[in-house]
Amino acid sequence: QGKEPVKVGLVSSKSGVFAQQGEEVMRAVQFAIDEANAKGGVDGRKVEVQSGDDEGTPDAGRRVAEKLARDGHNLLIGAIPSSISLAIAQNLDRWDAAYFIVASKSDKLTGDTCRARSFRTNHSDAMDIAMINEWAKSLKEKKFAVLAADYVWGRDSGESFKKAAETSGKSVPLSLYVPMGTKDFSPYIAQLKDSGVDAIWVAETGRDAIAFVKQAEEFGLIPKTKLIGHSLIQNFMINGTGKALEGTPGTTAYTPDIDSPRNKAFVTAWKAKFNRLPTDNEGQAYNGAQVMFDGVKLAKSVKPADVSKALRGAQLDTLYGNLTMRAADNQLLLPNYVGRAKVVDGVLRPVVEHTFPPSIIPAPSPLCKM
Amino acid sequence: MTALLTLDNINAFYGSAHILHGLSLSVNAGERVALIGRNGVGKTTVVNTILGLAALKGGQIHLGKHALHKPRPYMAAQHGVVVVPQGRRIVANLSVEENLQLGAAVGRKGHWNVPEVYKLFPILQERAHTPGTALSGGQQQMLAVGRALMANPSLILLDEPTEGLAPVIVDQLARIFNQVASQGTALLLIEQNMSLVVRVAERYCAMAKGSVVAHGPVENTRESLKDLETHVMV
Amino acid sequence: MSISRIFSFSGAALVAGLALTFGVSSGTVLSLLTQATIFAIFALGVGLLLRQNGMASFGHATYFGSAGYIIGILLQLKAVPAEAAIVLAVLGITGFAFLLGLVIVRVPGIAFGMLTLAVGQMFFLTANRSRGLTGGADGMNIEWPATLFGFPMSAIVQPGHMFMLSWAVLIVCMGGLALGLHGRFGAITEAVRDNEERARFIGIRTLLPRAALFALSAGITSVAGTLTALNTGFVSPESLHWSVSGVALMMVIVGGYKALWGPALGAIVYFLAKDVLGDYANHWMAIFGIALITVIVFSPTGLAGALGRLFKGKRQPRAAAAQAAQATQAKPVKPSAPAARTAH
Amino acid sequence: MSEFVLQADDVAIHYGGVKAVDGVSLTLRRGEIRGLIGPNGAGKSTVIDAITGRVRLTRGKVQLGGQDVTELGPVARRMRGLSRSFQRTSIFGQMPVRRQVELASHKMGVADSGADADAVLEELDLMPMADVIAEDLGYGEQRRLDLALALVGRPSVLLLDEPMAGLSVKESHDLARHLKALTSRWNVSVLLVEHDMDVVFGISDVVTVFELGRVIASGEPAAVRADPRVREAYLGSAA
Amino acid sequence: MLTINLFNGLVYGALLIVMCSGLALIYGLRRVVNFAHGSLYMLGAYLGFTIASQSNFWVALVAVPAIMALFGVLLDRYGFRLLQDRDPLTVVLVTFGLLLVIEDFVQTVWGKSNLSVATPEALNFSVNLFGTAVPAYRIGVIAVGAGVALGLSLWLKYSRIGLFVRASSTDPTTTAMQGVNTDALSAGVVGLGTALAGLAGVVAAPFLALSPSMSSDVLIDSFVVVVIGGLGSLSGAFVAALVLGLIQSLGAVYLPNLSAVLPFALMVAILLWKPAGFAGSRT
Ligand SMILES: Nc1ncnc2c1ncn2[C@@H]1O[C@H](COP(=O)(O)OP(=O)(O)OP(=O)(O)O)[C@@H](O)[C@H]1O
Ligand SMILES: Nc1ncnc2c1ncn2[C@@H]1O[C@H](COP(=O)(O)OP(=O)(O)OP(=O)(O)O)[C@@H](O)[C@H]1O
Ligand SMILES: [Mg+2]
Ligand SMILES: [Mg+2]
Repeated sequence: QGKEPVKVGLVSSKSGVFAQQGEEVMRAVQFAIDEANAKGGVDGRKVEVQSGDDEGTPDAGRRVAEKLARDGHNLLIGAIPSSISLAIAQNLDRWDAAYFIVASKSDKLTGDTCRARSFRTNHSDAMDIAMINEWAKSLKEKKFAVLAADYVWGRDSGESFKKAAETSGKSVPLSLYVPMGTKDFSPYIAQLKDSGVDAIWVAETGRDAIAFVKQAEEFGLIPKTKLIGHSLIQNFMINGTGKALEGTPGTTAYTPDIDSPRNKAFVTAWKAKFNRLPTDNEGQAYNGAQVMFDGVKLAKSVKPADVSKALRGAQLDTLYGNLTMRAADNQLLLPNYVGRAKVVDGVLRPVVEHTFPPSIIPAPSPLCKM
Repeated sequence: MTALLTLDNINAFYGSAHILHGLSLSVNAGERVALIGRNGVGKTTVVNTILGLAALKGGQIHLGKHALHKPRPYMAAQHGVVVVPQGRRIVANLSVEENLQLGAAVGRKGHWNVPEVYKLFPILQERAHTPGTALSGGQQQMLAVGRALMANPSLILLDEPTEGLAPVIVDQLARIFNQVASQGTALLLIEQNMSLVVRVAERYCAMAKGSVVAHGPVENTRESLKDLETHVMV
Repeated sequence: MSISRIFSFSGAALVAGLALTFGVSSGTVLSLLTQATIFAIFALGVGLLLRQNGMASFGHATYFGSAGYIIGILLQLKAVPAEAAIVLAVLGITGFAFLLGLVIVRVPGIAFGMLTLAVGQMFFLTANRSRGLTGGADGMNIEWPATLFGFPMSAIVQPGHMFMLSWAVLIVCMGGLALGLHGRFGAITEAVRDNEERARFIGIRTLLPRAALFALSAGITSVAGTLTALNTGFVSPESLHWSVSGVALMMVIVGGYKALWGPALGAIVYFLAKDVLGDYANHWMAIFGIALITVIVFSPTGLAGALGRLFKGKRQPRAAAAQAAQATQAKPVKPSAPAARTAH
Repeated sequence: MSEFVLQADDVAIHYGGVKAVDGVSLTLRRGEIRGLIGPNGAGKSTVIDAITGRVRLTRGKVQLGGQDVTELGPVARRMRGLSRSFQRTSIFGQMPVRRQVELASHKMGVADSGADADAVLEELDLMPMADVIAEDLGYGEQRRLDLALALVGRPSVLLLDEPMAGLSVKESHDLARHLKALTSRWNVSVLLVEHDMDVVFGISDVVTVFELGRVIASGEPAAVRADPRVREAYLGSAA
Repeated sequence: MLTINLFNGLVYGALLIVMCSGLALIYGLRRVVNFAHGSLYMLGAYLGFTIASQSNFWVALVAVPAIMALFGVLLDRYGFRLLQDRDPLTVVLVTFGLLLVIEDFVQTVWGKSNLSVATPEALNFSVNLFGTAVPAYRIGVIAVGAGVALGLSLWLKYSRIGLFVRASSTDPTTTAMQGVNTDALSAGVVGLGTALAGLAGVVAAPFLALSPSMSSDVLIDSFVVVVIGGLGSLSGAFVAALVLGLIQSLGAVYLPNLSAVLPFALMVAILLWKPAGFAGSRT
């Protein structure tokens, strides 16, 4: 009693392009908080939360994060796009806050913009790419095309896949980079059909990905040609495309199948409350909240500086098992997964097929100086 | 006698500019009235007020029995009062024939239709499919008159129909106005060309500074003409 | 307004800002006020163009966001000191806008707005898909040095100081504009706005003043962009997006652009209202949309106009009548109507 | 140096098929008032447009003080002392009266534009509304403001397009008196387009009559007034 | 390859034709650049989603334009008409306000998730066109676009009301002076324009993803089209819509690096060359 409460600042999208994923993140963090409070709090402290809408833009995101932090809710969590996370990370010292990244993948967040007070509890692009390099070797198809969003993440994904595939003796004759916000993919689909490849590496985001998949189906590109997805078989995309993604393999950041005691407990509790399995975004956000709570427990303090110090280099029991928070760049060293969209118990969702251990994670970026 | 148009003590404004000061005027069925006055006294404003293009603030406008409280540009024509506007206002992107058809928008039945107008102005038939604005000024004026006739109106307001026209065309128009009037259509002729007024009108109202300052009969004589000119020079 | 009144008003405003800084202890409130003030400068730039030139820009975010990018890139390359980077950004944007203005201010009416929109979207799309230095869609950090103009950075970014700085810049911009527009440049631009043709016939070349005004307006907007870069240390393509321009334009209209301070008022009201209504964030857009429509419908001259009327209740009827006159005059002079010819 | 401050030779303006002005020559001597009359659409305003550079000439030449200005724009012509008013009032609606008159006087070679503006405002009785926004002026005042914009800056040639239109009889006559006084005081040359015959024949030194884009008569007012062709075309066939 | 790309260009061009003819009609009669047009399109798509899932796509195809038409008539009566004497810019911003309200409404009613409408069974097959299989539904989209373009053109050219609409968009005052009730005419035309936005939404639903952010891309594309075509000119908009559709489709293949900025570059170039657009008549 009398201990200072844990004050969480939940920043995510209630409106804008990422509203749907934002909703998932908010739900899962709230769930984690309610659960903690029901069990008597974290480190004997009550957890309080305030949330704000980042509108999907860095400017608004920074604004609400600052407001929350300055109001004392200085353990921040939740933004989706890297741009918002970068804008928040940049200001943590100024606001005396700490930040837990649960969805943003940009390498900058653990590279030149790494901060002592920001922690990434999800996979970075570099981690995904390391896995892709491994995975490409095992793919059976010989001839690939790349279809990726024309910005940093898509380009990185597409180019590293091409390199990885070519080093393992496969050919990638066609790479298409599509402007963000493209509605009509038919010109690209025509080229893909024309190229006669066995499979297509797809690195597209949100609405664009959904539009692509729907139109690919409409034009008969799939299922004839296989899709291989980088962050494609996420729950919300699978749900937005009918049955089109069934059987599609791809990277997946979290699934309810992960075999760890904490995950089992989480999935059971979640099912009890929502009568369905948690989605990938929900799992990642819940995991991030747990890392935050572990930090408070380790530090026995709610001061962002103390929490950050305690977490750096710590061993943590997470949904993904026992993991290290790498001291060099505050990246949680997660195992990574390749799965497939499959119908399980009447629901189409990603199911893990292959797990890549943390040992393949590349070394921390030399740009990160904390 | 039935009054087709009655203006009773109207005041009209363009924004804050007070143009018509308590003007009264009426035109009866079959009558040929001239509204005269020098440039800028507000003759066009009388028309614009009836059309709701100048703000009516005080006074009453009646079209037949119908009182116009809030005039809108389409109301007059729907009550059989059409305007041949100053400057003709031929609709640029419509052909000659379409401009005529536009005149029949209210769909009143009567003597006038496209073939009848062509009979009156054969030149328009020759140019039926050219854009209205490609006509010469005189031809445009004929088109504007023809368009007004297409509505089979009971009263036509002619706002300086001979402005910028050669005397021969003025003569021709004078004949046509008389012909139209003899078929029972009343005319309100707004004009500065007094030689036309004496040939067409049977009664005049002279305006100065936004109100009617004199009125009386018109005869097709030199004396009447002189008389009118002194009124305009007020 | 006479020159001495401009000075006394500016002085009073500066003192008021100072008092506010010391009166308000909450960092949250100060940082909110800082953002409001920065957007007030942004809106001042957009409003200037509308007020003095009669032109609405849907693309001023370009100048707002580019300031951050130019500074960010120059600092990252370690090409010049930060102070020089700031000056270069503002001057560079002003110069660019001047050249662009020479070309685009010739295009009349709403098409001008669409042109600015198109130019802005080209910048946005380019920034969004680029990689490397600017970080593309993820945005880039701006690595400010430890000291700026001799002041330690950590002191500058303190909420109170940041607010004072922004407020001072706003007042200086506003006062400077009031002074500048008081004189011949103001008269020329007003004349060109009211009646470009007649302006030529009293011996005024109309292109240069309009381009210069466009540049000035972009320049002021870039000052707001610079302050944002200072305040957040981060810039991303979203700050170039047309919706940002749209929001700024709405601040201008809601505040009322007939008065120089109207747009600034609009920006501040926008931020305060948004903060107060924060709890209804889900419906913020609808609330704002309705508020926008209400203000436009009930006060064509915006909040500034409404306030002005409140203080000197008399002038209103004349202004309204003048507007009605414009409306009736505008009517018959439709492009193709023969009446249009009589315009000389 | 030519004896004419303004000389237009064989000027033609055609709009597509419309020959608005079709080969007109006009001159103005220093200090002279030339009245220009003709029926509506005769091309009077168009000639003024041609001389001031508002429209491009189809053919012909315009000289100001002996210099060819045919290729110059309106601004350059104004800098050379050519000034005009407009048939349809053309003022700066949102600006205060004095501010716009002073602006028009600026850079026109007048030593003190403020004093010049004041002088013109006095002359045209606009001083009491010096600080009024132009839009809020009455119609007659707006007409005078249009004239004031043309008068400031001591122009050497003044082209006035129906300056009396829309003024009351008394206002017209007052204005005519002012105009006559000004021309002799400042030694300015005036081309006056006007439908008010009393005014035109009252103050003009010479009168030119247009019809259908051509000059049909030109000379002393009395002679022109008596010309049967003019009576036929303009003053009225029955006159 | 080229044929299929041309085909794809036509599909998007056809959709833009339906969008832009509404935008151009409203501009023609009301001189309002309607920023809410994209939201009306979105509203149409979501309404289509609901109606299609309750009954079927064909019902939606008829019902949605009807509902939207009613909305448009109200919008004109209680919006544009009351504001007709206002500075065009302020009216534009009123439509901007409306855009915000409609988007919020859509989010509140249908949520934030991406939704999709199934391709109607009757058109869910492929047709062999010059050696490539193309979805029949897309041919249907082209047909709708062509139908709208042809129908509107014929209607405007040959019908009585069409004559009034053409006259009124050049010179409303003169048209009204002939006894045409331009108030009612405007309401009708705004209704029609809004119905076309709704129709575009329903037609787009089965092949483009539905999401609360779907309105702004289409809005910007539509602006590009009507501005390039010449504000208020229908034939200009038709041509510009096809040009834009083709540019996007061919640009994606042949100039991938520039494809995103291509429409804007085109717009800038055309406006600088002809400030009033292809077929422009504007003050
Ligand atoms: N839209 C307007 N706004 C303000 N004043 C106007 C407007 N239109 C006309 N006026 C003024 O109103 C007065 C009356 O104009 P009106 O056009 O009615 O004259 P008129 O008698 O028809 O002249 P004319 O013989 O030249 O056609 C004139 O002083 C004119 O300048
Ligand atoms: N831009 C134009 N396009 C086509 N024709 C024009 C244009 N401007 C003027 N005209 C025509 O040129 C002729 C001369 O017009 P102008 O305005 O010079 O006459 P005006 O003598 O000034 O007449 P008013 O006394 O009515 O003012 C008219 O027939 C007119 O229709
Ligand atoms: Mg008149
Ligand atoms: Mg004239």
